[in-house]
Amino acid sequence: MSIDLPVLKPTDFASDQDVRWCPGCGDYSILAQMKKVLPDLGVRPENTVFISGIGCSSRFPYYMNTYGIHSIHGRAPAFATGLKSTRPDLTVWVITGDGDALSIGGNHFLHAIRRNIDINIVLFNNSIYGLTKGQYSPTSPVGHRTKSTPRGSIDYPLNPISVAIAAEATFVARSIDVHAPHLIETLRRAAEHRGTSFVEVYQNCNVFNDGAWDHFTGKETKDDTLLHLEHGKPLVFGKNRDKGIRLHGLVPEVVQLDGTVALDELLFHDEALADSQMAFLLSRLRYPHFPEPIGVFRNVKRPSYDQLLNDQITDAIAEQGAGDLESLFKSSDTWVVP
Amino acid sequence: MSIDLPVLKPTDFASDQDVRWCPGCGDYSILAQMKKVLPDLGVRPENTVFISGIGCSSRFPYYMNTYGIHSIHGRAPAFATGLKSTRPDLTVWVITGDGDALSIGGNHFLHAIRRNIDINIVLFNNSIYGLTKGQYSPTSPVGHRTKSTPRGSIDYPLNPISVAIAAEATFVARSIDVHAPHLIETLRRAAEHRGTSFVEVYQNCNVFNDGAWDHFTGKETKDDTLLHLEHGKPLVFGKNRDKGIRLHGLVPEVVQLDGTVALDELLFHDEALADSQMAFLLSRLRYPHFPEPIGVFRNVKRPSYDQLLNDQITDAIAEQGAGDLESLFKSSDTWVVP
Amino acid sequence: MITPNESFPSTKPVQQVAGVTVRLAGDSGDGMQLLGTQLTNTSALSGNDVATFPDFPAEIRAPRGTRAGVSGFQVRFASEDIFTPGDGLDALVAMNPAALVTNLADLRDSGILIVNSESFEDKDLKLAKLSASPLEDGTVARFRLIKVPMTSLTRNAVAELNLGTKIADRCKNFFAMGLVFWLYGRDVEPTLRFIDEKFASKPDIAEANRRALRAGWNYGETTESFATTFQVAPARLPGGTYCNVMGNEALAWGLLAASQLSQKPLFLGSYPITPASDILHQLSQYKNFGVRTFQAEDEISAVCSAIGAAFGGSMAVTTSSGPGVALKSEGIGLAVMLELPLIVFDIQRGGPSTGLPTKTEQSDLLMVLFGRNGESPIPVIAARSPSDCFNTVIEAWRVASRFMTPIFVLSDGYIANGAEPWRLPDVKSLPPIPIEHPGPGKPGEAYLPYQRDAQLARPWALPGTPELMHRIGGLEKEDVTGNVSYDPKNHQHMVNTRAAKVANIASMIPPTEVEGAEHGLLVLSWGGTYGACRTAVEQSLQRGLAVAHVHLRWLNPFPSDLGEILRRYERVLIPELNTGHLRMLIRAKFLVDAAGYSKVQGKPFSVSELVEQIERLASANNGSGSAPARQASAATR
Amino acid sequence: MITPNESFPSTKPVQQVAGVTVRLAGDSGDGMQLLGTQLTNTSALSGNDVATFPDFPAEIRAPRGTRAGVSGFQVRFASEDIFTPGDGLDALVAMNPAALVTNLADLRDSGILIVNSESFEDKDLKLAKLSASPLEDGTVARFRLIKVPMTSLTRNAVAELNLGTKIADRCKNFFAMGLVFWLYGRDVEPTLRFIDEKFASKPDIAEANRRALRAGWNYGETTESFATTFQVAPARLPGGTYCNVMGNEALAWGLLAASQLSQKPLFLGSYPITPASDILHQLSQYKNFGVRTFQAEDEISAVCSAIGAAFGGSMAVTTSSGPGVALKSEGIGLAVMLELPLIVFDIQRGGPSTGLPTKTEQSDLLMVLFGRNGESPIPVIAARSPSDCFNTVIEAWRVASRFMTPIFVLSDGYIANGAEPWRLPDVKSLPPIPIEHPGPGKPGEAYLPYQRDAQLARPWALPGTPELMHRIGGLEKEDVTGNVSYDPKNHQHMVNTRAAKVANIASMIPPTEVEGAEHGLLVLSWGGTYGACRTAVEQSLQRGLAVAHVHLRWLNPFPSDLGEILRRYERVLIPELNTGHLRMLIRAKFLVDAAGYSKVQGKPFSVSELVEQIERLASANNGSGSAPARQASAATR
Ligand SMILES: Cc1ncc(C[n+]2csc(CCOP(=O)(O)OP(=O)(O)O)c2C)c(N)n1
Ligand SMILES: Cc1ncc(C[n+]2csc(CCOP(=O)(O)OP(=O)(O)O)c2C)c(N)n1
Ligand code: SF4
Ligand code: SF4
Ligand SMILES: [Mg+2]
Ligand SMILES: [Mg+2]
Repeated sequence: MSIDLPVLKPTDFASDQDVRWCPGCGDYSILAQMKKVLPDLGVRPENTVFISGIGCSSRFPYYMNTYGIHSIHGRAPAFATGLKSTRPDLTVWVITGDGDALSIGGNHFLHAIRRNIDINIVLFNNSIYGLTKGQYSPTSPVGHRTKSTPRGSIDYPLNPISVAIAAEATFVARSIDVHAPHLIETLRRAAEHRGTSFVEVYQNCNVFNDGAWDHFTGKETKDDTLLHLEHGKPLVFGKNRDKGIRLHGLVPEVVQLDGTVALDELLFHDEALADSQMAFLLSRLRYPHFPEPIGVFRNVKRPSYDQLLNDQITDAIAEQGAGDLESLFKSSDTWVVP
Repeated sequence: MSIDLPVLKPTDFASDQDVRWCPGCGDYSILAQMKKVLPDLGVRPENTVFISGIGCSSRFPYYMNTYGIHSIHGRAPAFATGLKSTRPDLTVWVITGDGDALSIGGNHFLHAIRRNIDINIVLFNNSIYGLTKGQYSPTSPVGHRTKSTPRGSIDYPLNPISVAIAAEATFVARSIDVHAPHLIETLRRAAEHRGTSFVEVYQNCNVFNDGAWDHFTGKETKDDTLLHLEHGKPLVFGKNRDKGIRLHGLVPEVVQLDGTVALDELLFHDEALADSQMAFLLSRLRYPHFPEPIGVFRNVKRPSYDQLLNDQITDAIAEQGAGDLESLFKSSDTWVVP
Repeated sequence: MITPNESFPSTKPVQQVAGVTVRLAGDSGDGMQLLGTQLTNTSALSGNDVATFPDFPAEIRAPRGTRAGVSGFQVRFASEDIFTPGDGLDALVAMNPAALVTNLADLRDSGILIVNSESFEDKDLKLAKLSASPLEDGTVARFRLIKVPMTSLTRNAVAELNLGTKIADRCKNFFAMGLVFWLYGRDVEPTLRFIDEKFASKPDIAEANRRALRAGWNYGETTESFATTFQVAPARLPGGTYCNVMGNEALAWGLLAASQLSQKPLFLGSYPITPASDILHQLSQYKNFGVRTFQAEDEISAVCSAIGAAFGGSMAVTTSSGPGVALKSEGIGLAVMLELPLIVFDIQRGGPSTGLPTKTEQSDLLMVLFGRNGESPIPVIAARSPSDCFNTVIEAWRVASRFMTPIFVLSDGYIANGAEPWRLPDVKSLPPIPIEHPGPGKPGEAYLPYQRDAQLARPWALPGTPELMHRIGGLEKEDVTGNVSYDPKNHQHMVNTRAAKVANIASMIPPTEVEGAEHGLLVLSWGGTYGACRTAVEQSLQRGLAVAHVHLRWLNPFPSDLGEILRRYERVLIPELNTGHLRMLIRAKFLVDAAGYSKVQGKPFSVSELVEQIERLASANNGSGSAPARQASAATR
Repeated sequence: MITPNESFPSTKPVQQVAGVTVRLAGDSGDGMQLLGTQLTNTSALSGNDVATFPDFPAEIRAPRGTRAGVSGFQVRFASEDIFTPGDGLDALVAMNPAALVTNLADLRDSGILIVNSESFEDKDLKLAKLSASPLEDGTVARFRLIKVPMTSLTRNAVAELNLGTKIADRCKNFFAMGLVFWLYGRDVEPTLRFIDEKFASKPDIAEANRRALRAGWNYGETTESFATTFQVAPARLPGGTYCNVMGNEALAWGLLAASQLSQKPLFLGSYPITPASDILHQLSQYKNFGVRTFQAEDEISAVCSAIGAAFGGSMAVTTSSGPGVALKSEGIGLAVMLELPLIVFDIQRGGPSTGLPTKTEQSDLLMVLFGRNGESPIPVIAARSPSDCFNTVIEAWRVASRFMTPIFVLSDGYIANGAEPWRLPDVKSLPPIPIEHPGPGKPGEAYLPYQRDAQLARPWALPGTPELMHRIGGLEKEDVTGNVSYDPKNHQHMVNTRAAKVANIASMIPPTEVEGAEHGLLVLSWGGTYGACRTAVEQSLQRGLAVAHVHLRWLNPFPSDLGEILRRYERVLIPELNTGHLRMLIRAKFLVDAAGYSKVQGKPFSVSELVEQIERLASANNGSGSAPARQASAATR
């Protein structure tokens, strides 16, 4: 679609502000990949808006040469809902963190997703509160020792993908800060989806939670710890693609593809399945018991909130005619004083 | 367990306040059943606390002769968390509505459940805002015409059971206001579970959303529209128990038990399954495509937040000794001025 | 206009009166609100000035017959123009014992008391927690009691239709209506029309109600209980077309008008709460006006969504009441920093906390002024009556869009649910609200979103405009560029600038109107107490007291001439339905020893109590004048 | 105590000085905060009075070498007792160009400027957005510049350990420390001890740091750059055992003490936010004191969980800063209605909105007083210095538990992160905080949760107590019974009672201390500006001006003797780090024409600017005295 538009470069989306994340922060890579994706979407910078909450990740909009709001903690989806409902012509991105989206912002996250407002939510999950210097977050594992949990966290973590699916999400995906090509592809697909697209990105906070995702990024380990979801394909993983996921009733199990198991016994991924139990089941696959899926978990069609809202406006005008104050006022019992 | 305690009667739990719900409101039945359950739990009224938010349903605590807080809109789980964390000796109930728990209170609902704080949350779901006189709620169906949606709601509804399960719930159940014995049994089991117990109760608001659940309460229909979940039993329903639920891959289907299908081909309910996908799948069964499950969806063990918190206190004292101010102050670099 | 004489001519002698105050009280199920609305509209249609005050029970439907379940509707109709629904009642209609005992206190001596004599059985008394019947035990001695066996009379009236007693009894309110209409010579035609429309689908119900109405009318005409009927001549209102509006209705219409005058699509982000919900309900019906209503998951989302819409170029509005407004504090603080136009409504109710949701109060003023972290100045404007909401809203949007600022509009439960006649404006003649957005910028040239105009307003650049891309946020921003800045001097400058911008609004406020004496006592009021204060001052003037009245529409900034006016008077009295919010602001700013009259009872002021206060101070004023002003209180311990 | 002479005897001439103000500035990575803390503690240990002012960058770690990344730590140590970290700097250590240019303005003429000469390469200048080196272009002409090739000197010092340059360079701050310690004759022993502990697991790193420290010391001793060292004699502090405390630390300790004195387990419901987070961190380490800390999902849950804990009988606390406090408004309003004890902390930061999170301000006062719907009175107390937090917290809990009310405790970023010596209290001698709970009630007898005592406090009945079962909530309650009540008179009575209860707290406030002259100008201050105001007044008194100082600990209620004191003075000056919050309250309540001095720059007052203001008014005071007081402002446009 971008062909008939003046071609844009990543630099066209870079603002003049110096980037102020810690050296080595995973946010840099996400920023870089985003700048690479946007030119391909055929959307001009002036028609693109980035809205964030508060957190290191939420500094993101300042670095984009687009319109943007660095709003308040946890509320970005609400701002985005108001903007997109009234300006469906704009492409709206929400940039958020694990604390911003799932702790203080959990409710807006749920409701944006269930309404299926046409925005793209990118959650930078570093399993820590970065900006406030290292308290545990809703995605921190039990036992995690942080400034606020010297004896280890006792809060059972939330699974962002599971929550999004239960909130009736129409597009859910996961990627990793340093897996550039995969992240680019994931962001692109999120942008193309109409309705709320949710992308969880594993992001390394090298200052307060360094190495949280090493097992997924390590050259040695990543092939065995990650499961690349491909629509219509069986769930196969491993350096030599010699392992697969099979269902035993409703319980998934890892099987060796050593010839004793046929490919078609494996679970096949169907991101377009109307029912959400497949996507949910995939979201339950967690390291170390299973490889963790990355890619698109779910991608189904449902009219977006902004579309339905604006349709009602159009219908109302079609049925009742464009509103006229004079006649509205007169429509109630009136009387004349000479 | 109640034997060695003075026997309590339902009336022991009734306060002296006149009940002020609309005549015919489903809340009356829930109140009646709750009063019947409590005496069997062996917990004295003075050790029982009801905490609610705001809404018709949230008037509940005033009618109970226990301790209670009629708090603010949507926040009941937060009050309950503070109370139970500091007073594990108390039995704490949260009474809430579909708006109170899922709209303004969605975030506290999520986090109370994922922490598995030992409280019992009873959600009166009438799919409407009762107290504010009839706006649609997060459980109202798309197209629902209410005071605030003259052209029909465009918000895709939340499934409270699905959301609770995705929030890592350890106990999830559903019942119906007028099915007295079933409601009593469900409340009893919720009370017995350690950790957050979540019970959704279909409740009729005969003023602003009358008949929302008729198909589940109607003598004629209820056997075909409801699926009674029983641990370890196959999913069978119908007036003559002649229908069942079978899995086709991950997709459930209704089958006639006309002899062509053997019972053991059906899906068997296992409320204790560690993985939550079974419970989630059951939560996706919705009328009219499927009968809707009532009873216990999920019931697993996980240490409760209050228990873990108080264990850390005990351990700390055991390891460091009871805190002593004198030595704490002295522990930092000090000097003496003569 | 059909006059009573043409429709149901009454043969009894007619007594001319200047005005009448009637209250209809019964079970929330008894349809008192409907009865009251009909009486109001009919009176308005017959040219009276009217003012109403509905009083709902807190519960949706408390058990029948209980005190908690009593629903009341007070209406005053008069031949002079009036500003309040009246103090003492000339007549009270009580459908059951609970309604009687909870309302009797307001009925003036020898006032007319109409009761349904058949609803005073033992069971009814028990429900009302009464041991003896107030009709027998002397409770009602001071009044002109008229016992009407409404139940059986209504049943008889509709018997032929044999609909069963349950439905028949539902017609009781129309019987009562007929009786009241007869008593005050009201035209029944509009109500008959109303019945036809409302029950179009149920013709037999419609017929039953019609018969009940007639039966009630005939009862008044035929029985001996009533010697005379009362006639209230039309009021001398300015010429024009009128309709009867409730506050929240006028408010919604004002928003529609502002939206059209500024050619900005209206966006409402709201979460239901009494008494603000009706604004959401009403606006959600105006989709053909391009109005987008968003019922948010909570108030935080409501205000934030509105800010998002404002960024996109909509006329953004958010509505709520006390507890919800408190939740919006943080979001509103961001709007102050972003300097985007946004209208925030607080339809005040009784507080603190959940308080008295269905009652009225003015106790949110200091919250809307100061309830945000940091230095966060916001203009505040308050409506003074139901119909005044219309112009208040238009003015609010004119200022918010001109100065690029969030603005608070205050109303209250009394205004929101009260009704009064409103002269329809000539829509074409309403002055437009011009709003400009900067056009495309120059490639490569950085856009300056915080470069201000003479009024210190920043430009409203909309997403979609080429080369105006910019980022705004809650961190302090650098002057002109809007970039994040931690520079101390810049922070001071921005704090001062945001304050100066709001102060500049005073330049748009017309000179303050002073009613009454040039010296002596000045009564200073704001918001929904306008009617009571104005009436009290007029009455006091008639009694020859040196008293004047100033009613503030703007609470922030104050009109520039206010200080000078205050100094002209020896004493200042500030009556408020709170513990003295405006009083504190006035004393701090102008160092005048303003006295306060405080009432926090969930009820509006009565004219008489204000007159009393005025006399107290006005006379003290003739005396030493040096008596220290004290905060009087309506408290009775 | 080891004196410098015993450890590393310096052979150079020693110059005695009364006090010294030093600022250490470098990259956030350079360990300036550590260096500063060591210098502070060592000075305290050697008997000086000390005051510190750390200044963090807003970003966690802004890119190396940039201005945004500069982290500073200012410490003043003196032989007299001091109340501020000082205005002008006697010495500035700048580890790079960015640190130099962002801090140079505060260095007094001919002050000592120590720089790492090897960090002024072109690349460094570029990072600091400088075209020329400030060392060459005359920028530093007015100062005593001492260029030290710290990088290579440090590398040499640790060369033998061959750890690689990366690690070697990390020791630079210890080299700088050694140099500063030498310059001011500080004892290096404690720091050597500190190094041993901190790097116990990494002996070679420890050794490297030790060598760097010595190298720095020797450099001072051997090079010609320094003619003399400076000696600051011990201060004459009251006898006792001292330690150095930061505000948030003293606050956490005060909470522990209050919890033990009242025998109530401490519960903290909190959500992290700068600059309050450290309180959560600290308390979470005191589990062996029975402290339960709950990191909530948001501030609303934080305050609500605390209220739940209070209902259960805990000492309930919630901590936050501006934006978080705004979110708690609704919950706090409920606490007012429930009348449960609760301590709410607002560690103020720069606003509005997200504002300047790492900077200090006093601009939340009006929010905590009025930021709730309805009539919602709450007592407010403010700490005046880091160590004062300890007693303030104990007093707050004494009042909250005695009067059954939520209470606000105000601190700010300056107090929270600042440090000063604190004389350890004799824990045994701290007066207990008696708290009573009603015992079991009588069967069948309804419990009366809102029956009040002489002070109007209601009983604190705990769940678990037989026959005291009761329900509380946010709807207005009936006097005595606590049942829901919509009765108008009852509402008025309860509104008045809640206000009267808070007013009664004045009876517990000791007589106000007035420092200085009996007449003339009164400087009225509150919160963290105590030190600057007190010092400024003392200096002005020494200059013979008629000026006095009153510092308010209680902002609501005011001490009962305040009005009388205010009237004794011709002029009143209220300096605040806001636009005049206290000033408004004082003018409104006492009708005194108080002048304000307002500074909103995210920075504390300097003593000199206050002295200037005092002179302005004190002299005006000798003159006509009738000049209208105006709100001065530190703004420079
Ligand atoms: C209302 C409010 N509460 C708290 C804060 C403090 N705060 C800022 S960011 C943050 C959490 C950041 O964590 P996350 O969302 O994971 O973002 P990250 O910094 O890790 O990218 C908190 C608690 C705030 N700014 N506003
Ligand atoms: C902060 C706040 N916002 C809004 C309201 C108004 N309000 C009270 S109850 C309610 C919703 C009630 O719906 P639900 O929770 O389903 O309870 P129900 O009345 O249906 O039992 C609302 C919006 C309030 N009391 N407080
Ligand atoms: S603190 Fe962590 S998340 Fe924040 S910028 Fe630094 S590395 Fe990145
Ligand atoms: S409004 Fe509905 S939910 Fe509320 S009391 Fe009446 S019937 Fe029940
Ligand atoms: Mg994070
Ligand atoms: Mg409901």
